[in-house]
Amino acid sequence: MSAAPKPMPTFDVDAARADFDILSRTVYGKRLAYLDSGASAQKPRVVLDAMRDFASRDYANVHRGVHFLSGAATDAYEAARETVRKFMNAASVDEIVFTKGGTEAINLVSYAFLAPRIQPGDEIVLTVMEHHSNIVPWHFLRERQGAVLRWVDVRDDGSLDIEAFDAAITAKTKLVAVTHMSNVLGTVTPLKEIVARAHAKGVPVLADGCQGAVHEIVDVQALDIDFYALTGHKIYGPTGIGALYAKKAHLKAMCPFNGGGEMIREVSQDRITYADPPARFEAGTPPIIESVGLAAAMDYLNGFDRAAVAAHEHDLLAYARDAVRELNWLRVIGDAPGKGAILSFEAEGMHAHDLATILDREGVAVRAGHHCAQPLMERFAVVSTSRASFALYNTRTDVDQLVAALHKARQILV
Amino acid sequence: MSAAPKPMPTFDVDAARADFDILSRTVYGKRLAYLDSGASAQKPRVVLDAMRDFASRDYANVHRGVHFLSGAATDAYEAARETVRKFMNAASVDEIVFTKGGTEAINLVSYAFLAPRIQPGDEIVLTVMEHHSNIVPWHFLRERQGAVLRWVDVRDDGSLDIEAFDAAITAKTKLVAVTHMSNVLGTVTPLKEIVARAHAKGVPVLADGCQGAVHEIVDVQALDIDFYALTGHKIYGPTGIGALYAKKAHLKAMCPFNGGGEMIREVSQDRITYADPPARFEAGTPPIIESVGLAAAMDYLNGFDRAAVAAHEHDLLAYARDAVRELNWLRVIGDAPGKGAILSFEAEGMHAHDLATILDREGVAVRAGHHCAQPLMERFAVVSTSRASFALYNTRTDVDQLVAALHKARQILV
Amino acid sequence: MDNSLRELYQEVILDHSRHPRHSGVLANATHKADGYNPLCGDRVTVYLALDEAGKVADIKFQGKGCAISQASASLMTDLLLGRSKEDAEKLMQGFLHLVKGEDAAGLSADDREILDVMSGLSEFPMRVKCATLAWHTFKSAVEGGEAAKTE
Amino acid sequence: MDNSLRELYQEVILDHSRHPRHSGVLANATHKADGYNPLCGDRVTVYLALDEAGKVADIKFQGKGCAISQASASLMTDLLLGRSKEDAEKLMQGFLHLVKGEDAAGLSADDREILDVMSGLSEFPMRVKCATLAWHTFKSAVEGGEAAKTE
Ligand SMILES: Cc1ncc(COP(=O)(O)O)c(C=O)c1O
Ligand SMILES: Cc1ncc(COP(=O)(O)O)c(C=O)c1O
Repeated sequence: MSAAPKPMPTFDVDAARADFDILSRTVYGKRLAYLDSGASAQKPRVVLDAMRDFASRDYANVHRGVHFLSGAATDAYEAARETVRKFMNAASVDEIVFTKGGTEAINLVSYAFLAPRIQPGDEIVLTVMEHHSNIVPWHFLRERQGAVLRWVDVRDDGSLDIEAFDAAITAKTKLVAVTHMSNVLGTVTPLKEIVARAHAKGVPVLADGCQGAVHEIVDVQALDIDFYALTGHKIYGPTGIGALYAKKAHLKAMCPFNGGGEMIREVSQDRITYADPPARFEAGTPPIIESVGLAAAMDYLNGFDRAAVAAHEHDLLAYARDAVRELNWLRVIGDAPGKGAILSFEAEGMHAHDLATILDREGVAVRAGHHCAQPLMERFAVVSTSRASFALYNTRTDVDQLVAALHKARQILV
Repeated sequence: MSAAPKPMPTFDVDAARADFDILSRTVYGKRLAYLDSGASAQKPRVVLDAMRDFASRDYANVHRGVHFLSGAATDAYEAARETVRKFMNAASVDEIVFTKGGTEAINLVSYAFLAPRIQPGDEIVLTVMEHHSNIVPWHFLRERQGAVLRWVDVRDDGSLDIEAFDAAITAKTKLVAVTHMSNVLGTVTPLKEIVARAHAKGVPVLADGCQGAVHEIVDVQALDIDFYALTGHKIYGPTGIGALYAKKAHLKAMCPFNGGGEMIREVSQDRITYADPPARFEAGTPPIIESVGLAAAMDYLNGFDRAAVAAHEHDLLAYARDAVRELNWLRVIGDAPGKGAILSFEAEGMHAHDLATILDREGVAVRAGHHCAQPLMERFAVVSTSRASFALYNTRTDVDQLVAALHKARQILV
Repeated sequence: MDNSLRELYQEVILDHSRHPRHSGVLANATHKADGYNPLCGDRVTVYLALDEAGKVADIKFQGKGCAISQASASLMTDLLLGRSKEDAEKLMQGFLHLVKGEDAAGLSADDREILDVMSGLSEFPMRVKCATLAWHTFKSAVEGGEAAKTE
Repeated sequence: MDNSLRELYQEVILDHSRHPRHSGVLANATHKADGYNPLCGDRVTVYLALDEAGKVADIKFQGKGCAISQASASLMTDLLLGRSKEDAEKLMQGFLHLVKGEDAAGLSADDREILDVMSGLSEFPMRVKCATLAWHTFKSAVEGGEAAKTE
């Protein structure tokens, strides 16, 4: 008996689209071409169903209860933690901390890990393409504790120069904070190489995976990375939740961040001791219903052949890149090899906001502005850009609609 | 024509119960008597519907987009802020900061308002009945900055002695942090009087309204209070969201807490300026879907005659109090005049966890433990208590079921 | 093509945005303010020369931004030249009402006719702040020059 | 009345919890550890006297807690007296499997018969930690006395 040949990975985008009710709505009577998933992704019905079913059947507060619903809710919450662990291939669920989002995950590292270790003059290495969420927490340490920010430039095509990066890591470096995938350029950074270089100098690495976790396979053990932050709402999950992976040794050594219920061991009037990780970092009632939604979203995404989804997204990007290549009034910003499915551009004679307004009336949702990446805008000497970002549910029709709308905008504005 | 007499406030509990699907489920084949709303309330269908409808029709990220869905989402998010403003009768929406929950709301005050103002020896006045969420942030300031915690005792019946409270406020006091309603004793504190006494000495007041906002009418202007924290999940809303009211002058003077997108004005490599409140305190993507749920929950609650709901809850408490009065093996902890609908007790010869397990098998969900209020446990010399907490959807049948189950537990355990 | 778009980006607006009137620095300015819209990064600086009577003797602006914000600034400088502070304030209120689609009865018939080219904005609530940035900046210049912004 | 409840709170358990064996302080203890369950506040201290061969020559416990945790501690001390460290470790593993409703084949027939009174716990997963607190504390006493807890 001969084995059947392994089928080619396939991805049925029309079937996937049917999972998202919002995609079949119209705006101003036009078909919706939602090209703003980089800001936030839409949520499939299974995610919304999971949250609603849980909330209307098994809901209670977690952890401290011994009654049935409290047990059911605790089981659901901890099962979600296991789902996140598996999604990132962490060694242990104790290395997964639920947060309110990607921003809080990074702030947690800043407040609970780095701040107590920073002396004036200590350096933090980051790139000019970071999102404000991976910039501002480090500015705090500069303002409050005299840390020095060492900015690594990107090349003109948006790619990272690993040698320049390496050179920025010195004996004074206390942390490398780098995006896994730029939300403006689409650049995917060589995390494994970065971690190797940083570790060779004894420096821990935090990856901002808010975009990367959506489009790349994350394996924190293979990366040997110290911290990895992701957010629920970009990965087809709910708002109000994110997660931080951190190596157990780091978590154990970290001081608490928010104080409140669940994160203590014992409290008296004049003494306090703290719970072990991850509870130590989850003060108060956590995003319980959202954890169920996040797990459903990760299950949904992993229900596809991830390589096929990635191929689909890259195909869209290539198709869009080709379509705009012939528009000599349009300048694409970010063309790094292997980049993710994000297309940022400037259009001659058209301000990004005017352009976005006109695209909007054609049903095309793009983001216009600085995309919470002002240092990157400065680097490319622009005030703002327009950005089309692709998700698994986008199609070539979306791209065609975008290109047609670009032409209309030019008709009106130029 | 003579005016019709004003109808008595009425509250139809059976109609209300029908709004909560979970209440009609069974556990172990028994009718569910959910008496754990103090830990977290169940959510009516309108709340779950509002979130789901929004997420499947109008969802996008807020604020920075100019496209249709982004506008719709921003409108919904800011409308929710207005709903919260109205709910607390704040003067301006700019005084409402969305947080991830009640715990984060209090931590925000600790990190962004109090921490920069604390010198060693400065005092924070709080009561022994505070929840850990209104204790641990102040312990941080003790551990990290040498603040002194001044604990105000409660009387044996759980009531607050305003004179003792007043005496604890000195020239060294930098903040009064007090619960609006105790989650263990049910005690409702005289906030207006407390604020008057504290302000007479120039001291700002923070109220932990996580329980109070559910059962009392909150009017921050009438109270003249400085900070008021509430949480979504106890007020029939979703997890993952809470809100802080703070006077505009305080917010303006506060430093940022979490850093990230949306909370900045301008960021460059070596300079940063921050946005005005409330944006300054809402780093990253906020709990957008949850804000819609919270607004729906507040609308739901305010759709009732609040006085009638309060009367219903107080009736349940009185009914339960009477029922257990005759059980000479049961000691109620907390009997303050005017207290809210929470009944904590110790049962002779029965540990709270054993008791809760048995009640659970009878369909009765109560909380057992220290209720995140260890200093209060110490005050009443108990390790843990059992707690039945009542919400608008509870009935005398729930109480009867509780009392019957208590008898069964005694049969088994004693 | 969408009519409301045609109305928003009508020729007068585009012309103002491409060839802004009163653009540049005012050397003899008595008042000045910077405006900034953190949502899109648009900037405008408004320079004023107020005479003793509190009249706008001269006005100029410099800025970078979308067509709406540039056109609005250009139109504004055109309109404000020669006005008293009080008049300018009334004009501004009228303008704010107009772009939000509210009752702009406070505007004179002449002003209304000129500003009418911006009334299409009421269909684009997300762009109103682009149009009001220059006006808010003018106001803060008059009031002493704290940085203005629209968020 | 619920059968699984009757089984959980059967007479042997209640008797152990009301009249714990080996309760008190061990004056000549060679090892000692404190256990704490932060979820409910239950505490237990386990005192051990290990002889040169690594055998439990004497054992006592002191604690405050629910019927399950007290009974479990009492039963444990009964069983561990006279055992070698290795035996104790095996017994503990078997017990952990038993209360979780997993295969406890590692237990000898005699031990199994004694511990069987706690097998009802497998129906009460939220209470398993009450039963394992004393055992974890015993283990940390043997290993040198870091505070144990079950969360
Ligand atoms: C009085 C009180 N304060 C604070 C909290 C904490 O709020 P949250 O659960 O939203 O973090 C609670 C509930 O857990 C509470 O009852
Ligand atoms: C690269 C990157 N980092 C961080 C964030 C912030 O995450 P969150 O929106 O969950 O706070 C975003 C998105 O806004 C992002 O794109």
